[in-house]
Parts: sequence; structure tokens; C-alpha cells
Amino acid sequence: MPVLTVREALQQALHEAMQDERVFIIGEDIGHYGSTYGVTAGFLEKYGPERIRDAPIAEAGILGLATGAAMAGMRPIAEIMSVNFSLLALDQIINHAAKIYSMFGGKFSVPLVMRTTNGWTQLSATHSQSFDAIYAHIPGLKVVAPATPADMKGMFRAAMADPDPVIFIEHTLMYGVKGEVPEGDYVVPIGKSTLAREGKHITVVTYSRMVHLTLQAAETLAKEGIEVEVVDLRTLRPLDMSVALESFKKTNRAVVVTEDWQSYGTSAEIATRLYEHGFDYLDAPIQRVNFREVPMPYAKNLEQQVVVTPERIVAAIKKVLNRS
Amino acid sequence: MPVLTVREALQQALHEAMQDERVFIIGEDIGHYGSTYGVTAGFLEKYGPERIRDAPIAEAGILGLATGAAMAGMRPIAEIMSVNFSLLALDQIINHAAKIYSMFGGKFSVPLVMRTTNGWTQLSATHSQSFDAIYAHIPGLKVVAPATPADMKGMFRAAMADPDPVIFIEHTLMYGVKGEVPEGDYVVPIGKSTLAREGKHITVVTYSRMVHLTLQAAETLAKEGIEVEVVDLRTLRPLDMSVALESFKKTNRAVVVTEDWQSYGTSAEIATRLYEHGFDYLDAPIQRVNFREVPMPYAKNLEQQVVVTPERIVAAIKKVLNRS
Amino acid sequence: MPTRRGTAKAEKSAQQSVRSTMTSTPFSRAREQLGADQMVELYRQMMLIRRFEEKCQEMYTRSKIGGFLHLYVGEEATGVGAISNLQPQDHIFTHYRDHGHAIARGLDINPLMAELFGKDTGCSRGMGGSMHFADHTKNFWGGYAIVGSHLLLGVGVALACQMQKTNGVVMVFFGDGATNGGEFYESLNFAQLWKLPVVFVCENNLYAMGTPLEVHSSVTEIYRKAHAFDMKSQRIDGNDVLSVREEIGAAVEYARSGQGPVLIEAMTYRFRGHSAQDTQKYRSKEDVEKRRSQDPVEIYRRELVDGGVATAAALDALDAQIDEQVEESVRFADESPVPGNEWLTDRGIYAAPLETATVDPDII
Amino acid sequence: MPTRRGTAKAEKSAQQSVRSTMTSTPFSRAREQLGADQMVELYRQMMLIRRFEEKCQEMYTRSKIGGFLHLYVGEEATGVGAISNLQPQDHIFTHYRDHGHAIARGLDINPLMAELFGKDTGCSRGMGGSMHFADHTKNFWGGYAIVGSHLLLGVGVALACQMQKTNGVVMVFFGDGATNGGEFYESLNFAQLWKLPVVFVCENNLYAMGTPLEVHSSVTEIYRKAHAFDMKSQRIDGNDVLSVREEIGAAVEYARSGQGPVLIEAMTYRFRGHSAQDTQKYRSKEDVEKRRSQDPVEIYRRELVDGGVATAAALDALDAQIDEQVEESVRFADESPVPGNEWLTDRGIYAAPLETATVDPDII
Ligand SMILES: Cc1ncc(C[n+]2csc(CCOP(=O)(O)OP(=O)(O)O)c2C)c(N)n1
Ligand SMILES: Cc1ncc(C[n+]2csc(CCOP(=O)(O)OP(=O)(O)O)c2C)c(N)n1
Ligand SMILES: [Mg+2]
Ligand SMILES: [Mg+2]
Repeated sequence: MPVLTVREALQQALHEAMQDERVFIIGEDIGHYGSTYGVTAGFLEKYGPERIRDAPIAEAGILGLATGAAMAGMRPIAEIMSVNFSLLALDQIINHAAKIYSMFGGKFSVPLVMRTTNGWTQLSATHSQSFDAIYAHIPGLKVVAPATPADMKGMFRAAMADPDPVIFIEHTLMYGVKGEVPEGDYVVPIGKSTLAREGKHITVVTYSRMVHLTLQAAETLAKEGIEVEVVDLRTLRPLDMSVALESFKKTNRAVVVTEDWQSYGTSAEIATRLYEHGFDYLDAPIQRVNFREVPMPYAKNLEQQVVVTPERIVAAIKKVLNRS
Repeated sequence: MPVLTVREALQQALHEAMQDERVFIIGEDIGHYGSTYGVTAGFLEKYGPERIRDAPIAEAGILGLATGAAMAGMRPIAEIMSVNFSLLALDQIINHAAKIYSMFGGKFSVPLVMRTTNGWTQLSATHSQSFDAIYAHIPGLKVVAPATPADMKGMFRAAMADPDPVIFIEHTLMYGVKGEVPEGDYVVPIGKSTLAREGKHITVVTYSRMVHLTLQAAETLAKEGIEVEVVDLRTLRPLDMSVALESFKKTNRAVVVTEDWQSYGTSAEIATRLYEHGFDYLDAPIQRVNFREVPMPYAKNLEQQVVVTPERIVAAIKKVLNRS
Repeated sequence: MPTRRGTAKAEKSAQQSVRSTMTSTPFSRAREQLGADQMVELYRQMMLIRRFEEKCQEMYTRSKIGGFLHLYVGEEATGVGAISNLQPQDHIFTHYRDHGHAIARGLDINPLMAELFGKDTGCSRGMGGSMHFADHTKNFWGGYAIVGSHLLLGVGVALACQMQKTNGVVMVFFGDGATNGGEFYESLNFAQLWKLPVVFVCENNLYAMGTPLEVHSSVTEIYRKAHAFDMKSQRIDGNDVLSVREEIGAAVEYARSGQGPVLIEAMTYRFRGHSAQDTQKYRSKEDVEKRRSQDPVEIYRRELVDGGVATAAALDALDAQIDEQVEESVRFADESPVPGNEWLTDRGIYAAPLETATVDPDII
Repeated sequence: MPTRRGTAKAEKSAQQSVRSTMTSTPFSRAREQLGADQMVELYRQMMLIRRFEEKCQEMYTRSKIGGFLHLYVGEEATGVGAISNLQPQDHIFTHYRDHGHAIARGLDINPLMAELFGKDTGCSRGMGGSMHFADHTKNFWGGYAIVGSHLLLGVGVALACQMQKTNGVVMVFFGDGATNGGEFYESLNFAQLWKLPVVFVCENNLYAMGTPLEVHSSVTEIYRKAHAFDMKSQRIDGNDVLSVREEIGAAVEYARSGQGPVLIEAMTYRFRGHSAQDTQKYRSKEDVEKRRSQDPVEIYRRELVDGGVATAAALDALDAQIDEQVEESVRFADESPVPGNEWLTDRGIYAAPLETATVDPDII
């Protein structure tokens, strides 16, 4: 199997998507600029400005137009450069894209894929946020956040095939991550979690970039004889807890790792579900590892303490294991 | 003590606030129209258009202007008629109001109060939402949602005295609720939960309108000999779990009732905190009672099944009690 | 303030007028080009809207209808005149004040009344109510309730029309109050930048809820907002169905020809409150009475009779038929079943529900 | 495309010009009204910005500076000319490309460089970085990084000025790309509706990141967007510091007089990429070279010397002083301590932390 980066896997999936004439991409700096994170580099030259639509800086407009076009039979891919800017489009996403199917009695559907990025690197408070919990909270949306090149490709294909609005969350610090990617008609369904690593002492439930950091932490702990089982949720809405619960029943201990603020963040729902459905298997309280709950500081010494590191994951795991 | 409705208590608090010359109100239809829910009725006539500012339908603008004015020494009250429209202002709230203090190293502060409403009554999908979890997720904001006329007044005063941005969440179905309201300098601090009813068999943790429905449920159950202890959180950010945990340690069982969608909603964080800090006292999994997770249907027969009712709260409590 | 042809004339930006002026009148031209049947048809639509909504008000008072009820009474000429220009392949988006546009587009009133009653036979299966009428078979994409927000959807459908080369035009309705929010301007920029086939129809009824035009907008001639985008625009008298039809007809043809969008500002007035809750303290009873005395439906009726297009007796008969039709819609709605509980599951939310459900079926 | 006084002239809307035309030149008028010292001061500011930013670039390459770095190189004349009109009681809001505005407002460059280095002595205590320079003692309300979003804050401060009767004026800087988002239009409407003392300064450098003006905006003369609000507006040559000063000076006086806001479109050009990451494939090296050959700082320098305002030797000495000052800022920044961990607690988030903390102090 060929080894690709996340960026390359996405490019492949996007090129494949473009085979369908109904597909077009709309977003800021996707064309002339050459794409902020390089994903659509070369697309303008290949597909032309009709289908690679450099948009004004108007995020509500981008999502509104894409939603309308989707209703009318197109298959738009709307790119919001950074999820931080997506706040400007939330009205369109939540009040329209997520509602139109049911509000009109199932008569219209919105086959829209919105690509956007989480991420940080000394970008300060307004450019380092994650709104995973906001999106995952909204019925009517499907929300995915794959971690590996293979899942990026496979789930992007699933998103494009889906007749409902899909929020596709990428990560600026993950585009260079490499992995094997199956060729051809490879689809990874939305709503199915998976095991990223087998283990037996503790279950870590996580997704997106945190999968990789958790795997690093697991490596470290393996040297000390601690075998960590890592569950990659892949989809936030719907939330498939089956793999995590299966694992939890075996390990009886869990840590939830998410790269967002803790309070009212994604880890709250994930942990609650573990408690609710795994209650009889619980040996210790679940630890959560997240962003520290502050607007992201610019200074590197502070930023490093806000973000999740393999060390913090290791510490949380040890805390849970020591407890019992 | 005089008995007032929530509306009257708020009016009192707003009139008091207007004594401070730095205070003005900005929002849609607060003046000429006479106020959508009657809270600011008569204010335009009393204080004039300089201080009662009927705004264009531009929610981002309302919040942006209020934030700027707050930075420059005013004490604006921004009214967003319905929280559903606040999505249009989320960029201003999250990327500005919540960030400005820390992003500029503590040099500016934003003494802003945003009043808004949750609520429903056959208003369909885009007019019946609650975004409590979104607001409560954001560091830099303080988020309150009082339930009684006294707390409305007391916490509004606390919000006005606070130099940080406060999201003040009201409820369209609660304006007529009556209660005793202390006169004079009555302040209820932000970030302090309280006991709404004493009991011994089970703890229900809730806030805002759900407090009243839970009290109804408790009345019903009292007739069957089940004594429900009801905790009113009052503030969502910061989340003061001390009263709930104290109660939980006594009852060992809990239900969380919130009027928003369950997944990634406020009940997830509240339940997780109970599990995390009350782990050793747990006798049964915590039940959550919330909106059913669908865009709100218009049809009354469906809406009635989506919303939380005293009956659903009773059923959840019984489920938890039967389990142990 | 422009009111009626003959009494006052809608202001026009000379530079912006989309059709050349002629010496004949809209009425004489209509008689030539439309013919009597079509002219009466416009009357029938206006009257059907009027009677339907009067019935809605009654049903609302009787609690058969819930939620918000925003009536179009007084504004019928704008919707009917505008929509009479559209072809089947054309599209409509509108706001919560959507009854008139739906009826003018030819939606059967039985499913409309059923929608208001929250019934399964409703045009939106009882899921939307008054603010969310829709009919996919008529490219009537629905009423939306977030002010100004649906304009972008309309522009998106126009983009689809352009890319799919359907020759379709999108007509988007909204109020004066909707022209201050950011989404309005983003819509205009996208539409003009990409020369999309959209006719933006602003129904300027002088109030945004209870906030007067001059209190909410720095420029009270809404059509001038198009100047920021080099977009064609025009203010018209929205109370004269025939001149609305002409002016907007020209705009539709312009948009269809691929030259780009047009913004039309139709001056009109709503006779009722903003919604059923409104106490109307922001305007005087006299003002409202004065406007009611210039009722666009009444005046058009007189014109038809005076101009010899139809006899009073014929129109009376038509009115009676309409009354019957409205009564029938109430019967239909009353007898229809309520929507089923599948709307409370993933099947009611997603076109393609997944194996893992988002709505917990075991919820208490 | 207007470039330099003498070679091309900025287009002006006759109706919109905020000052009467005169026959003398900006240079001759400046000599009369400003005097030599002030004219050299403008040069000093431009050169300080230039050298400061060249040093930033160097420090960025050496990883002393992180995050995004948006340089103002090439656009100095606009910021310096514009801000030279402001009084202490006036206010500034700007975007992420904020170094030039901060320096023109007189912020000491030591805390600026320290900010870039993420140090506690930074103007924003190391919390903001390049995009978020601020100084409350100078009413420099900061750089903001959500495009177009800060305009509303500026209008809000203008509302405070009006209500507090401070006689202050707010100047808000933003790019051409920022004039397509909804918040831009909402800002203009509020400002004009309430006649607020704001001068909106659009720095039109022909690109929004890598998207050319004509690709992102249906109207490429940004000043015309003010027409939708009946707002005064004008396009000016942003590369000539003296004419910028004059034109914007008139706008500031207009706003201060209580007549309402003004939108200025200053035509300019950035010599560097959008940010340090930019490969600039959207424009040719030749175009950039051509513009660099018309460097506003160089040209102004020549004018000063040729016009006998300052000798080349005097300016050389000034340049050397600036270089030293910039070196000193690097030393200062280098030697400063990093910010403390209180920023990771409620004390770093809230002006009034509560008893119940929002940030769990026991977090792992
Ligand atoms: C974004 C948003 N803000 C506020 C409201 C509440 N609201 C509903 S209709 C309305 C007034 C709209 O006025 P206008 O656009 O003139 O339309 P009209 O009702 O007069 O036809 C308001 C403020 C809303 N639905 N959406
Ligand atoms: C709302 C939002 N969308 C997108 C971005 C990413 N972005 C940063 S700067 C920029 C271009 C802005 O161009 P312009 O306004 O012309 O200013 P310039 O950089 O040319 O000075 C973009 C798209 C952002 N910061 N905020
Ligand atoms: Mg109106
Ligand atoms: Mg630019």
C-alpha cells in the first residue's frame, strides 16, 4: 500500500471527488494563493475558476451559498480556512444546513461537506481554538475528525457520498503525518470508531491529532509494562461508543483525551457516555486531558503548557492506574 | 417581601442599572416596539433614545458595538431578542468579548452584559434552541441562567457590577413566574449554586426554567414518599458543583435536567463533574433529562415529546431509584 | 412616500431603471399583453391570499394554529405581481412572512392550512408551521425565519442554476429590516461578483417589526444599497400589482439574460401587526386606517371593473368560490392526521440516517 | 491604478471629496503648515517601521518570533500619514498587520519587539504576539486577527466618545479584503445612522492574502461601498505620506465636527508576502519589483532632500540612530523574562476572577 501524508491523502480524495461534475470547491485562497495549507494547490489550474471558487472573505456567504447550491443538486465542498473563522458562518450551518431537512418535512436535503481546520502554533487567542463540541452538539449535522491518512481519504469519500451536511475537521499540525492508504474505492463509514492500538491495562478514548499523541504516550508506557488500548472515535456525531465500551469492559479504566477546552467540551460527553454505559465496569474515575481552559497565549512557554502533550497523557494514565 | 414576576424583577434591576450614566441598552425592538417580551416596555419614554438604542437587525453589530463601548468605559447592556439569533454574533462574543482581556495582557476589560432568551412554543427548528453549552464552553465569559425572580434581580446586579463579559440567559416561558424579591441592595453573586429544595433520596441538578419543572416533579414524588433534593446551579461558567456534590454525597444518586440537546450539552459536563468528584459516593448511573436531540418540530404533538416535562423528570428519577 | 400609481409615483434612480419608460399605462399594457383572464387571475391570487390569511387569523385566535403568525395582508400586490413573472424552472426563497408568496406560486392551500394546523398533510409535514412553507415540486424553497439569512441560500441556488445552465432565475423576498445585517451585503457581493441570476425583492413596509425604517437604516431608499456593488436596482410601487409585474418582469429578464442580479425595492405596507403578538404602539391607528383605505386588492378590483376587464358579478362569484376553497382548506386541515413519531428519530433528521444513531431511541 | 503623486493620480469621486482642491502641492503646503521638523518626523516614523520590520523578518527566520508575521513594508506612508492627524484623545483600531500603526502612534518599540519575542515586557505581556499589539495609555486598542471583525469595536468606541462627549475620533484600519464580510457593512450602517466620529481607513493593497481585488469584490473602488450608507468617502494615494496626511486630516476634522463618519480608501501595496508563509504565486516578481522601485519611503526621502527640508547627511544620521534603536529593542526583548504562569489561571482571563474558578488549578 502506498504511504501518503494526510495532505496527499486528502488531495487524492478531492481529485476523485472532482470527477463528479456536480462537485465544486468554494473557499478563501484555495485558488490563486495556492491554498493556505497546500491541500488544493494546483486545483485552480487543473479545474478552472468555475469549479475552484476563490471566495471573498465572507464565511457566512461561503456556507450559505454552498448550502443553497447543495439543495439545488450540486455537491459543494466549502472550505473554511480555520475553524476560528467558522463562527461567522455558524448561523448558516446551525440554522440552515442542519435544519433544512427536517424543518421542511424531509423534502430538501443538503449534501454539503465543510472542510475546516483546528490547530495552533503561537497564533494566540483567536487563532488556536477548537469548536468540536459546538458542531458535535447540533442535530442535523454529521461531524467527523479523522486522524490517519487512510481515514482522511476513506471518510472524505463517505462524506461526499452522504446526502447530509458533514463537518470535516482537519488539523493544521497533521497534514504531514504519514500512513498507508489503500488505493481505489476505499470508503470508511461515518459513525464507526476503531481501535488504534490494542492494550489491556487502560483505555484511552480520543480522536484526530490526539490519537497520534496518545500513541506516543502508549509507546512510552509500554516500556514500563503498561499496555494502553487506544480508541479512535473518528466521528463525533453520531458518537459510536461501542469500541470504547468494549475496551473499557476489559480494562475498567479510562482516560479521555481531546484537544479542546475541558468544560462543556467533547470530553464531557465522551466521559459521560463511558460512565453511563460502563458503570458496572468502573474501577476508577475517568481522567480528562484537554487544553487548559484559557484563551491561548502567544508566548511559547505558556502555549506549551496549555496544549496537550504526550507527557500530560502519560501523567493522566498513571494517575488513573495508581488510584485502583 | 414583595412578590414579583421574573419580568418585574428584571425591570427593577434594569431601572436600577440605568441610574449609572455609563449604562445604556442596545438591542432590537427594545424601544419603539415596546420590547418583545415586555421587559424594557416604557424605557424609551423614560430614558430617551440616547440610552435606549433601538438597533438595526444586526446581531454582530449589536455585540461588537457594545463590546467596544464597554472597553471605552461604558456599561452597555446588549439585548439579543432570542438566543437563536446570537449565532450571528458569536464571532464578536467568542473572538472579541471573551478574548480581549487576556489577549492584550490584561490591559483592557469588557464590562458587558448580554441579555438573551431561551424558549419555545411551536416556533419550529430555528426559534427553539438553547446554546447554553456553547456559551458555557468559552473561557473569558461568565454565564448565568437564574431561575427565580429574586435571583434574576440579584444576579443581574452582580452582572452589572462585574468588569467581565457576562452572558445573562433568560427564558421566554419564565417571565410570568412569581416569587419574593428582596428590596434594596440585593446581590446574588455569580458562581454560587444553591439548594432549591431539600430532600434525601436523590439529587436533581438543574438550572433556569428546569428548576421549576423539577420542583413540580418533586411535589409529585413527595406524595409517594420520595424526597428529592433540587440543586439550582444558577451559573454555568464558572460551574460551582459544591452544593450538588454535598447533596450527592448524601443521596448517592443523581439526575441532571437541562433544557438543551443531550449530546455535548450542559448535562454532559455537569454529570461528568458529579462522576469525577463524587465517584466514591455513586450508587447508580446518573440519568440525564433533556430536549430530545432533534430540530424542534412545529407540530404540537411532536414538540410536546421533545421538551422536558415534569413527567419525564419523574420517570428519570424513578429509573435511578429502582436501579439500586 | 410612494403609494398608488396616479396619486404618488415611486421614486426611481434614473440610472438604475431596468426598463425604458413608455407613455401608455401599466393597465393598458396589461390588457394588451396579458389579456383579461390573466388579469383576473392576478386578482384571484390576491384575494385568495387575503381570505386565506383572514382565516388564519381566526384559526390562530381559536388556537388551531400555534407559534408565530406573520400576515401578509396589505402586501399582496407585491408578491403576486413579482411571482407572476416566474417560469416553472425558476426558484423562490422567502422569509417567515411567506403565505402570500406560496399562494402566488400556486401552492395548494389545503397543505398550507394543514401545515399551520401542524398536520402530516402539511406542505412541510407539520414540521415547519407558518414560517416554513415549502414545496419542492414548485421550486418554492421555503420560508426562513432568521432575518436576512436566507438570501445567501437563494444566491447559492442561483449559482447552481448558472453552473447547471438551467436558465433558471432565483427570486428572493425579504423586508426592509433585513437589509442591515451582514448577510444581505455578502449576498449582494457574491451575486454581482459572479453575475448570478437573482432578483432580490425587498418588501419595504416601512417597519422592521416595530422599528421604523429611518431608525434602523442610514439610507432609507433601500435600492441604493445596491450601488455599493454596481448592481442594478430600482424602487417601485409595490401596491400596484400590474406595475409590480412589469418592473419586476424586466428585472427577471435581465437576470435571466446572464447580465447579473437586480435589487428591487417594492414600497408596501402591512395592515396587520408584525405578528399576532404585536400591539402596534409604534404607529398610529390613523396611519393604518389611511393605508387600509388604499387597499391594493380593492383598488385593483375597481380597476378591473371600471376598465371593463371583468364584471362586478363575475368577481363576486370568484370571491365566493375563494371563500369556499378556504373553508375547504380548514376542513382538510382539521381532518388530517398529525405527524408520526418518526420525526423524533434520526429518520426525521437525516436524509441518510446512519447505523449509529444520533438520537438515543431509549431516551426517557 | 493610482501610484504616486505626479505619475498617477488617485481617482476621486467628485461628490465625495472631503476637502476643497487647491493649486499648491501637498509638499508646499506641508512646508508651510507642518514645518521641517514635523516633515522629518514623518520620515523618521516611516523609516523606523521599515527597519523594525526588516529586523522582525530576521528574527522570525531565526525563530525568535513565532506565529504569523504580517509585514507592513511598502505601506508605511498610509499609516504614518493617517495617524499623524490624531490627538491624544483619539483612538485607533487595526488588524493583524499592525506594526506600522503602533509605531506611528508612538508606541515604544522595545515592548513591541518584546511582544514578538513572547516576553512579559511586551506591550500585551506576551499574550498577543505580532497580531495583537496594544497600548491602553495611547488609546491604541490593538490589532485584531479576525478579518473585518474589529471595525465594530471601533464603532463601539466611537459611540462611547459620542455619549461621553470626549471629542475623540476613532480611526479604524483594515484591508481591501475586509470589505466583503458582513461586519464591514454593519459597521458602516451603525456609524452613519448614529453619526459617529469614525474614520474608516481601508488600506487597499490590491490583494486579500493571495486573492486579487477584482476576484474578491464586485466593486473594486472600495470607497464606493460607502454610497450604500450615504457616507462620505474618498479614494486617495496611500503612498504619498503628505497627501495621505492632508486627505485623512480633513476626514478626521469632519468626523470630529460631529457630521458623521468617513470612509477613506488608501491605494497602497505590500512589498512582502501576505505573511511569512506566503509563496506569492498570485503575482509576478516583476510587478513587485516595479512597485519596490517606487518605494514610498525612498521617494519621500528624496523629496525632503531635493526640497531642502533636510540634508542627506542629517537623514543618514537619523537612519543610523534608528538602526541602533532597533538593535536595542532586540536586546531588550532578548533579556526580558517570559510571562508567568498566572496567565494559565483565572487571574489571566478575568479582570475580576470569581471565588469559584473556571480553570481547574489541579489540571494534569
Ligand atoms: C437574525 C434575526 N434577528 C431578529 C429576528 C426577529 N425578527 C423577526 S422579523 C423581524 C423584523 C423584520 O423586519 P423586515 O425585514 O422589515 O420584514 P417584515 O417583517 O417587515 O416583513 C425581527 C427583528 C430574527 N427572526 N432574526
Ligand atoms: C474572518 C477571517 N477570515 C479569514 C481570515 C484569514 N486571513 C487573514 S488575513 C486575510 C486577508 C485579508 O486581506 P486584506 O483585508 O486585504 O488585508 P491585507 O492583509 O491585505 O492587509 C485572510 C483571508 C481571517 N483572519 N479572518
Ligand atoms: Mg419591514
Ligand atoms: Mg489587502
